[in-house]
Amino acid sequence: MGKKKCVAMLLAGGKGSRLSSLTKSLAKPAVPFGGKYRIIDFTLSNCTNSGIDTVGVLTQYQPLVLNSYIGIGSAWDLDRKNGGVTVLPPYSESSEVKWYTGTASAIYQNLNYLKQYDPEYVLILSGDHIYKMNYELMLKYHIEKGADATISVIEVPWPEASRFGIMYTDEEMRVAEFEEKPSNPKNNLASMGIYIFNWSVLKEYLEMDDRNPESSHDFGKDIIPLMLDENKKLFAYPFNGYWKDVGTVKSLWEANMDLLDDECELNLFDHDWRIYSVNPNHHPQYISTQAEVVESLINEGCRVEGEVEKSVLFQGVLVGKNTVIRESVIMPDAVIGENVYIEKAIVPSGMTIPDGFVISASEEDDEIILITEEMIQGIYS
Amino acid sequence: MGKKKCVAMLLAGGKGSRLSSLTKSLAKPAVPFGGKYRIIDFTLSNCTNSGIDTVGVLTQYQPLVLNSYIGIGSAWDLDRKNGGVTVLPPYSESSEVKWYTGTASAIYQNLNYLKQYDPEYVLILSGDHIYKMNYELMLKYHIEKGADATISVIEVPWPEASRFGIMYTDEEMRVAEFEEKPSNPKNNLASMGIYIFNWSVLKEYLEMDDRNPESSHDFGKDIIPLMLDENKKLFAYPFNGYWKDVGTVKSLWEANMDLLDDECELNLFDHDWRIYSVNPNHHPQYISTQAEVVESLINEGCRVEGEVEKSVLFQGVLVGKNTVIRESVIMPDAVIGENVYIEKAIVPSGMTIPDGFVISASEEDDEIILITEEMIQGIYS
Amino acid sequence: MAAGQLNGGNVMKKRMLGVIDATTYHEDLEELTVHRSLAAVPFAGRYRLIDFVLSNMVNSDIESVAIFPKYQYRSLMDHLGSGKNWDLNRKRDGLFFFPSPLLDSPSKGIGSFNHFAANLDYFYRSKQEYALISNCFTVFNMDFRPVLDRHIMTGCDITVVRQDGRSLEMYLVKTSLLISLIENRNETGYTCMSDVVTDIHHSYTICNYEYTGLAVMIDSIENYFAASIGLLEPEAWKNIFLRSQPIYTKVKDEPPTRYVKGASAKNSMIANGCMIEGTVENSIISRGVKIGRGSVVKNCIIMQKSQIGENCVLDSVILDKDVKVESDARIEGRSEMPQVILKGTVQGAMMNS
Amino acid sequence: MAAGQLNGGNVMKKRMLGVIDATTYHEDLEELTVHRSLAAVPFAGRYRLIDFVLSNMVNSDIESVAIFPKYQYRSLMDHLGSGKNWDLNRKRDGLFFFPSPLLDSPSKGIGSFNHFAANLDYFYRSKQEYALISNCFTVFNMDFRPVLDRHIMTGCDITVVRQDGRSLEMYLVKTSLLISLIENRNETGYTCMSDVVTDIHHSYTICNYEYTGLAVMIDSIENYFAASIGLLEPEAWKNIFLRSQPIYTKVKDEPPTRYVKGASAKNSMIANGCMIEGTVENSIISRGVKIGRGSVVKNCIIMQKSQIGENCVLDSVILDKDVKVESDARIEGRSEMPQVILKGTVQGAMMNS
Repeated sequence: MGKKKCVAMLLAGGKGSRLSSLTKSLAKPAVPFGGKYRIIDFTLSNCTNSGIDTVGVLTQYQPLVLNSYIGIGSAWDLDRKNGGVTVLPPYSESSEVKWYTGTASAIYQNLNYLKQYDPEYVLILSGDHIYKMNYELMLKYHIEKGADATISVIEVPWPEASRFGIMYTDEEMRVAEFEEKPSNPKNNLASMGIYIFNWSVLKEYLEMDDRNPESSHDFGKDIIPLMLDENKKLFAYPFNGYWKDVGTVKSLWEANMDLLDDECELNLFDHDWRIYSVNPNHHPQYISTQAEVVESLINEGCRVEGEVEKSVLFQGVLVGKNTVIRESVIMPDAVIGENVYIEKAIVPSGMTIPDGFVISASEEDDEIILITEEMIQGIYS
Repeated sequence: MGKKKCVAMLLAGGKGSRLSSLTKSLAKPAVPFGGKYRIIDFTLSNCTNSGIDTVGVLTQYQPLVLNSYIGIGSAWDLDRKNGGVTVLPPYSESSEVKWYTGTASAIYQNLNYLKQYDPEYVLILSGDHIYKMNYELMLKYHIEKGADATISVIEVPWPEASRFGIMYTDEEMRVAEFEEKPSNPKNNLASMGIYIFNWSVLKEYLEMDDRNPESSHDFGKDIIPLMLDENKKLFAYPFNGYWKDVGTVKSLWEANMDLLDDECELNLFDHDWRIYSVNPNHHPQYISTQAEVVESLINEGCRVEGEVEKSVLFQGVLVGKNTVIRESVIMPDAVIGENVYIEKAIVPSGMTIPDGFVISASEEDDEIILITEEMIQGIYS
Repeated sequence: MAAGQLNGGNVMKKRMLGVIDATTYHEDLEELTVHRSLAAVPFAGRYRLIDFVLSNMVNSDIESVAIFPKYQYRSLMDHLGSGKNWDLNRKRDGLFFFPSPLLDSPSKGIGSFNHFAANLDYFYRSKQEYALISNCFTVFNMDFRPVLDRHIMTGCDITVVRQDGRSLEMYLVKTSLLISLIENRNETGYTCMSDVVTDIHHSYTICNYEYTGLAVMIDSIENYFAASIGLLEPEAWKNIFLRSQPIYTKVKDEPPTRYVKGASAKNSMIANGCMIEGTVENSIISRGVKIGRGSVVKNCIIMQKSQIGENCVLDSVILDKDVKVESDARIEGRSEMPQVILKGTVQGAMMNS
Repeated sequence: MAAGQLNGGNVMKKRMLGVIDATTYHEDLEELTVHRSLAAVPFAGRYRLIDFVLSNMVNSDIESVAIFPKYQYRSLMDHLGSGKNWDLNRKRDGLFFFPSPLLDSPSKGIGSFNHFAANLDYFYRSKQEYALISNCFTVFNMDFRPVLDRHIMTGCDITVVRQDGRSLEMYLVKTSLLISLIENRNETGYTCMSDVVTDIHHSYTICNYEYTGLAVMIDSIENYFAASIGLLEPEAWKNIFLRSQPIYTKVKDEPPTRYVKGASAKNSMIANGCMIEGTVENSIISRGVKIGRGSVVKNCIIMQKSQIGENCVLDSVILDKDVKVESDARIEGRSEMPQVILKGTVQGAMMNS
């Protein structure tokens, strides 16, 4: 393998428990988003658009869909002769499996993968976030600052700051202090979980961390604080675009709705920063004579005979006559019958909604409904 | 996924312990063979040449090399839109891994994979054997016999029969009895570990076997005997071509030497039944002015400046001046220095043999030497 | 039962070659075929005409397809690429492309023996026992396997696929017979398959296979337009787009189509990557089209990447690819004879006001 | 530091376009270029001439390469395919193939502006700041990155790669300058890069880059033969085949080469899939060649799939592809002027005895 300037390690083992039944048989990065994509498409597309052609994808929980989705990376132009995408599941030497116990231990167990490319820099990414970012600019910043490690940060609303890892920096953006989920945050600069390390520094700290039996082997909790203790040069890289952790049903729904907003910074139509995805073969969408489509995002393979308003329809969705879908997300191949009313809900992939089904959140309630088989059966039992 | 006539399930998790250091970081099906191939190339090429375009490859032990070698199956023309190769490692639902405990349980845990193709027939294969076989002819035989299951068998030398599963059949080749490694074999028809099942029958028996806490979940030990007990129609399919289980260092060496024999039935030069393999890019082999090459098989990327006799050289092997290599197998990218003498040995991939190194089996000894780092260091320490 | 042998079997072997004659030139389609061969004419929002016959072949277990193009075949080659989108990027068999070395005038019938003769090697090398020869400009979704079954059962020499008695210009023959027809073309005087089928002075048995599904041979702007808009009828739609027998085409990285506030769509077929801000009715919209605020597009076929400004009115118009219609423009054709706007042109508001 | 922005950076951005002029026709190589373009002439057992410059470009981080062929480019297209073997099967950038629409006589210099002009869009669309224009027939293994570094450092308008003062017909320019040279070709009268470089009546600064590695421009049968056999010298070999900068080519499914009892090979370069039963010396043997028992092949270049019978003697001969030499044949050329046997021919024992 030839030497590489920068190799990315993408942590894609997230269980995403708060996404409920959506992640029952899928890792979080494989959850559908935006009418056509899976969450991981954004990070993989960012890599290819940033000129990073070597990406190790660390899978763990329910990896089958993710593995076959990623394949050899052709969809993201990452099927490269030297480098490209490599899926790195936990593996067995002899007959015991080495399970990944933390973000840092996952990288540590794949040091051999990194060693074969002997990169100058390692970019650590998470496959859980929706955003467009040019990692090359962050790398340039990292080099210009002469940093040992650079952490991208974003200003979050003050009330939410206590949910994040918060950075305290000097005027030069050098990190002085880091607090994981502070109860009384003195700042609102949150870590996005995106790190660039000098390879030699990363190797040293991962090996040190591995020898520490007290460590939880996590970048935020262990590696970064240790580096700060030892006075390494850590810099924060301020990011000010669209960035969303779609960790809950509500935030997943919100991020989908964001795409229908003219003011939203997440433009899927930008040809200079395409979001790539596996393209299945579908016929064009068919909007029937009785249909009405307003303020929506609709993918190929759909057949709409009812009314769709402020909604996102993934490929292969059928919407029956006299049906109304409002402020909802309908995932791939769901079949919505006739005379159905769905409002502020998510319909999971492949689900069949029977004729006459009605569901909507109560007026005062701010929740989004994730429709389940039990709900449907409950109604008809 | 479209319905399929016949889907193959290839068991490729073999640890191959008797292959010693060759399988320390490789599953047995990934062991190099024949100057260019890996063992699994033969089974995968048989599939594609037999018109079987849907193959599930079940990996377990040290799967990384195998996974990235197989990729999406392009090398064997198995990168298909509907079907193709799918690598099926043990996976975790929630946070426990389901480990494959026997051949039958490995298939049982992947019933969902089979269900999506709803095949008429399932072909069970092992990735451990070297042979060329048209599975389509076996399937035709299976259909003509109206069998529930068909097991391919080969006549083995009588003294070896007790190492195999032995079949006893009537004149119509219907299996009456099956004995696993009998101490006193009354027959020499050995099972090759290749089965065709009617899908409905296979499903039924795998589910039955899974409920049996006494079962070791093995086709030979559990499923087949149970089917015979219940008077299912099992037929033996006699195969009379070249077939070799390269389970030991000696048999791996022998199978390589077979390729140098004009009489050997395993013809790699047959364009109508190609053995496909991942083709790395190498320059043509260079045979120098001082070199001598006799009765050998030599791959691209080699550079031979010494004498090579009755040997198999894989890609990228360098042979120094005044060196003699006789009746040996030199695996990929091994570097053999000058003034070396190697006889009846296997040199593993990437090993460097220092100048002046001499090794050969003693005259009376029938063993083949697998050269190890310890041997080399032992000599120079 | 010999078991060491490798050849034989047939349980799964594919037995038909596909041969697509892509040399046809229809003068009545000139406006759409200036820059592309007939086979590459866009259809139904994301397809090219050749996708239909090619997908039918693939769905009928045909694994080796030879395409014989002639004029302007660059866009056809770009579209087909390695054949990957049709699962025809194979090491053995797969997709073959044999452009005509002859620059003479188009031959009159489907299956030009002269053109095939220049590539006889392909037929000699092929192991498939039968060959299906087809034109490249029919919109249909047909399983060819029953044709083969019938052909074998009847023992005929040539089976012609017909609809209501009219030839659909698709022929099933043994590959060996096709080879001998090609080899003996000078002696027999037959230049193509229809010569053989219509001649009565030979001893070949000719049989017909009546196809009852939807099939439209595209040979004029009028029937191109009618067939396109006709696809909006649920009956036609269901006949062409079957989940079990998909029509494959080149896939592209386009986002889903977005309808903004104030947009409206009815009885239309719309591909991905479009931005709909106006009103669309009874139309076929291809990938990457933009329809501006206040614009009304009715009874139109809008091809890839065309951009329509604000407050335009388009009725019964075919916009070829990359057309730019400036704001406030008004373009109207007649339903029996739509107006065709040529590829890459700019239509100002003044031109038709 | 703005951080929401997406463009910019340059730490990893690739900055050169590759432009390969594959239109050259050398009359002195006629026997090898009847059925193929010069770029597709087989070399060194498994390569085609174009592999060298194309691999050099890829190894120099060039990710967008445009090839401009002219005559007989079918075999060149088959060889290059989707560009996958050179890692150029990309969604953005990658390999582009622009056959000349003009059937006039060959242009005299490398980088025909007329031919480029027909595909100006490619240059407009490309984001790479520099373009490297090269011929297609040089055997070498060269890193172009130092040329770019020097070009930027010196601030010259055009850098010409030279060896011992002689132009290797490779030019580095800003893409914008190349575009203006193409656009203004009628005003300036320059038809190709060498016109610009050799003219003294302009204000462009022309610099030279002296290349010290091995580089052979193949322009006659004599130097094709000498360069081929010359590769057997360890010095030459090591200059061309570097592990860190491999020469890529189309890979094939061939078994390793087999030497049977009685075979002998010395000082030769032999590709895969050969069956060697006789003696081979000072020769280059391509893939799938068979050399029968008792035959002696010396100082020869044997191309793909040629079959040599038993007890033949071949000395100083070039066998093109698919030649069949019958048993007991004797063919001898002179070392300074080898005999060329044309593709696909059969050589009987009587012909040369």
